[in-house]
Amino acid sequence: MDFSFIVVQLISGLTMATFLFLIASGLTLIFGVGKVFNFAHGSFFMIGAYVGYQFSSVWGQNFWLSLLCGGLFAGLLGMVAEFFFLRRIYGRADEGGFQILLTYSFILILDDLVKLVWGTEYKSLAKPPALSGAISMGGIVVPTYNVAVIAIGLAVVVAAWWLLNNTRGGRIARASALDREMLSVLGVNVPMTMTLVFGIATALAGMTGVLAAPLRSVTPGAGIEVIIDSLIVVVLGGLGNFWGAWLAALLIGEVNSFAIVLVPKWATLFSYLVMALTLIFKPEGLFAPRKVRRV
Amino acid sequence: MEPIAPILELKGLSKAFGGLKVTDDVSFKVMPREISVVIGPNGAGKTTLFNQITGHLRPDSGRILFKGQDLVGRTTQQIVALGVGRAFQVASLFLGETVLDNIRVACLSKLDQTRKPLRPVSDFKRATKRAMEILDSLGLARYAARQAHELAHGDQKLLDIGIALALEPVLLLLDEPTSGMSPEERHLTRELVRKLWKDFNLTLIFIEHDMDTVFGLAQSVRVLQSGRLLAEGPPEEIRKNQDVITAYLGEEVA
Amino acid sequence: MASIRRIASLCLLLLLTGMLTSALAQEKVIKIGALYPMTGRSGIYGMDSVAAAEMAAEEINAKGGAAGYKIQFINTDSKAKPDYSVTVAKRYISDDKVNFLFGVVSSAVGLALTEVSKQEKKIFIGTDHAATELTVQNLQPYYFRVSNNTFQSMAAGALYLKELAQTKPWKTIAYIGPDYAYGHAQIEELKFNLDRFGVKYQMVGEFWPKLFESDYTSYITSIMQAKPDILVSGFWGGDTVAFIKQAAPYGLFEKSLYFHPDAGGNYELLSAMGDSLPLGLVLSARHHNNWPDTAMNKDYVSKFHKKTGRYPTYAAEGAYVGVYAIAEAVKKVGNPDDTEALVKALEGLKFQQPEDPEGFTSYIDPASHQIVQVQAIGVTVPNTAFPPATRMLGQWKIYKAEDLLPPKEWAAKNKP
Amino acid sequence: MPSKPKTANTWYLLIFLVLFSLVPVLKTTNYQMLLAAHVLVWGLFAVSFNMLFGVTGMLSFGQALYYGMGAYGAGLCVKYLGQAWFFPGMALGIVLAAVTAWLLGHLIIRVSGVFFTMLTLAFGQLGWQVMFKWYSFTGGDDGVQNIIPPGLFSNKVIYYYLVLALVGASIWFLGRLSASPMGLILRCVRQNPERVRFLGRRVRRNQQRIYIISSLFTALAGGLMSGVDYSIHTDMFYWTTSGHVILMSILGGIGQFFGPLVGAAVIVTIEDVVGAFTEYWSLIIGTVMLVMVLGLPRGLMGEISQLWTRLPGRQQALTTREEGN
Repeated sequence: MDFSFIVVQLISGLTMATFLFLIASGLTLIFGVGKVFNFAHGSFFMIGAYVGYQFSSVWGQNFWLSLLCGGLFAGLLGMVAEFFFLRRIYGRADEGGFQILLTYSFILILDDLVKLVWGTEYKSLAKPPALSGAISMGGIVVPTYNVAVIAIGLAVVVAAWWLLNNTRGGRIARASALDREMLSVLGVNVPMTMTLVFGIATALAGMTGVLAAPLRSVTPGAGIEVIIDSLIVVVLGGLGNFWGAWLAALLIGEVNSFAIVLVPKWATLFSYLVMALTLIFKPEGLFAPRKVRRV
Repeated sequence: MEPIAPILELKGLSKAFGGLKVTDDVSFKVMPREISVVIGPNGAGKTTLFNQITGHLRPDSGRILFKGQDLVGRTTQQIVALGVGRAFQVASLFLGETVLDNIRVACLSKLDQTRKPLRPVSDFKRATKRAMEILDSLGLARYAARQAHELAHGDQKLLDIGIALALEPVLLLLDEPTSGMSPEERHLTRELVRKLWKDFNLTLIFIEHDMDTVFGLAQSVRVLQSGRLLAEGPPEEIRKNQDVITAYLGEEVA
Repeated sequence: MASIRRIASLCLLLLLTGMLTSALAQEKVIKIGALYPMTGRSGIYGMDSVAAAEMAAEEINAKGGAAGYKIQFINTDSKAKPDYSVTVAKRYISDDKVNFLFGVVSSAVGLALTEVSKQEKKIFIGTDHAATELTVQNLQPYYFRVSNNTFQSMAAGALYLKELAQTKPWKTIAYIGPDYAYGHAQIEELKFNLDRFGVKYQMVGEFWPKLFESDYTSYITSIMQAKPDILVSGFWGGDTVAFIKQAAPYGLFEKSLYFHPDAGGNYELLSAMGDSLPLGLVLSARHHNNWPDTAMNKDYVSKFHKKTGRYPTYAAEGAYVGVYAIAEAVKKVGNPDDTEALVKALEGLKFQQPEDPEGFTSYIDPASHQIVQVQAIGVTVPNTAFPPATRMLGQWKIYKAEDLLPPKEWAAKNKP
Repeated sequence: MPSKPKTANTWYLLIFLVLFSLVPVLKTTNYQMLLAAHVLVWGLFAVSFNMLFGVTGMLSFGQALYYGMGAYGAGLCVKYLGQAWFFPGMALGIVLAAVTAWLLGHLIIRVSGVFFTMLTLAFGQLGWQVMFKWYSFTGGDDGVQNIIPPGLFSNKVIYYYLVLALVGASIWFLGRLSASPMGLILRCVRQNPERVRFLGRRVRRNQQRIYIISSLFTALAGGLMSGVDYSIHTDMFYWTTSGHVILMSILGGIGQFFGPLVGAAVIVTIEDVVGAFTEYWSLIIGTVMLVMVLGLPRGLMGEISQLWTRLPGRQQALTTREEGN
């Protein structure tokens, strides 16, 4: 394995990690703030991709506009789902089970709605022409689009960091993870915060859907396919831990990337192995949130 | 005659969270059959002290001797088995079970019968009889078939004490037994506790804010402030103690 | 108690529907119970198959049916799940009284259903699942397959590679395919056929992404490091689309010849890729919309397009042919109920199909119950006759049907 | 779970046994018996799952692991050793499941709540991936076919009665268990683990115990299923199988001992009916789920028993009985 190959493989891992992170970050945000586990997160990813397809391929709009609209639509849908449905089960006994069921029902319903609207044929979305080439440097070739994806992923990390630390909204989001009651005493509208966070997270998922579409095929059933991988990242990073999710995505991306080279026959086992091994030693994940109840 | 050994002895107990000392070099002895009260302002470390005695928190240093055995490092389960019982500030019940079963599960635990998988609970006559006796002495027998969550607040606190009693403790820790009660209820509870103390041969330590209860029930008083033992002695002495008055009682008097 | 009553009433409802359908069955019909997936990744194949099967049934019924029997076609979404499909198949046989089990995209479902077919002695016509063992080691008397299996595709593929070596010498091969039975079978069969035809090759890598993998970047860079002359691919559906889209900007297809002889040339891929499908890829499929250039094929494709508004994937043609095979067999026997006679009629059944080139007629091999068909392998070229696809296959190479059937050594090698 | 007067549960069990034992007699098609067998097996799976979730408060998302182990124990033994090994294989699967539950329990019962759920999911998926990848031994996603119970039991009616007997006995046992001191302490663990510790009981030890018991009966369900369907698939290990059983339990009512069984019956029936008449089954099942979760939080059995206790005459009877105490 020569040096340039290692670099290439590292970058490949980074591309994978970016997509993992972009989906998982929303999932972990929702969990961190509202203690809600959104099993349907992948479905918002899928909806985003389809809306992006509608704008870009059917209506011939610019890719970036489609990206925006896909994100917006998924975000709005997410807020509707939270406001009209999820909110009604907060605080119920055994809420966890009901969350899983309710969001699972979203998956089933959204899957069929997508089929009703767009059919089962594979849809496809073209890259923006400016990003269709590849960057080549000293024997290292990386598609421009992949570089853009990695850059967008980094931008999201930086933006999230800034937002969480320097804005009132960010502080509220962080604080509400710690103590819902305290915040409502302080006059913060906690339910509205939750709806907003849900909207932001699902919008992120929707945008990621559009972003991923030129590299994949847009098909029904994508919601269920991406959720388990994202889940691994979220659990590994410590549920509700934004930075943990980022590092876990990097870990999974790079481990996979090199497992493919070194032990191609067993590569698909590695995500699960990494997760199982980590959890045996650190059952709360690599970066546990503050309050973990051990029994 | 041999001198009577203390049933509980704290020796230099200390515990800190971060930089904050919540228990600061606390030492005292409680004699068998004593009714002792721990008072102090909010945040003085009273409940934290209980948590250390019952193995919920591990002290940073010091020893807790119960009947001569050190409790530090033992699990709650072991401590309970040795004969330390506890009722909580907020009644800690099994809200979805009947009042009877709340006590009965404790009786079954005491009899070590909670692993029996085949016979229905009602078949366990000894535990059931014992549970009904306890309910009787608490005056809760008529609610036996009710769900615990249907009980009034005061009765829930009694039920909590009942669960502790079912484990046949030698030493019972009560965390604010009368909190949230009306003056009449407090009075009744006070008398009930005294009766239980007699009937069940208990040594009692309780945390309390209500001064009528403190001075009407306790034989000895310990005052905690910022984790430190400020004063200890019979109620009359404490009532006159200048430090205590300024630090704590003073506020109430004023 | 009330819940039990509710169950009881539900059961009653079930019973009633069962009775109703059996009352309808009094008419002279051939009942076909199909199990195509209508949801998820393989939903498109199910949709196309059902449309084509219904099309065939309409055509046959319009001509008065087969031996006076009308064809009645029912489908239940198999969800591509074997256990669920087995349950439905049993309902088909026991309640709906179907004459034939039919369809199936996934080989796992096919393997589960052939077992039901064997136990219940009900003929199962396989139309679109490719696992070779169904007509080799798992063959049972009531199973017939009317589309090529992976072995046939791989035999054709091996012959293609053999010819290629004469014009454009190559040495090394790498393989990438989904990490499940279908992916593994293809490369085993290709290797066997390469050896059988005396082709020398060197394997420089095998890569096993999971089925429905979304990110192939790391696989692509690994393959490029291995620098194979030929990259054999065993994907199907959306996985092919994702792989090609992600690999193209790396220039993989300029460095290695992309060779995908089983499902690579399927129409849904050509249509989903549009302009982003590179030229010069070597692909094949079990039916092509633009080959053979016969009246029958053109007619079939245009009728399908008229019915559904889209061009068919290869799965559709399998279903179309399957319904015709049933009709032909019933015509020979005279009724759809004499299973043993129908088995005899299907064995060796020979009839013209859309994918038959001039001068060849497909037939069912009596020994293996496998249809014997010509296989055509092509190269992607610009062609906008079948929009939204902008590339179709061309520069065809045709392989004789008889050369492609699994030989005895293969069966011996794979004894259960 | 309020402890019902024991007679009620006994009656339910009797009605259940009688109803299901009549199926082979009253059925008009073999398929109805197959459906009934599915209800039985899923019912056992759901009831054993609910011993974890509804009773002890441990939401496991990985019970499919044990279900699969039971099924593959029987299936692989038949595949490699022959038909006669069906029952020994099933027993082997059950023992393996219990041992695995014991081992895994040590690793995953260290955490509670959603962490526990995620850990069970993680290990369940690991198990699925191993079975899926270990193609040469397990048959991968192609599964194992032709698993026919030996001798007399190859007769479907006899096998059905065997399933009924084993499921009935298991449910009887689990019912007894949930009314016993052990069941009581488990319910207490769910409601107030802290207090259980103050009873001098070990919370984790009790959780571990029920985790093993639940897994054992889950494996039995899996083993029985292999003989009902004659084939097994790696799907049985997949997380959706665990999800399915959660759905059944909540739909039927996790607060009721027989709730999950009713849930299983409803889901199996809905899937069959809806699947038969529309391809948009996922939309319909999704909507039903949505409505159930929002409108009937106690599940079918829970709402019914709620209605039952609210009947005016009944209310009076309850009060008088309490006063009589």
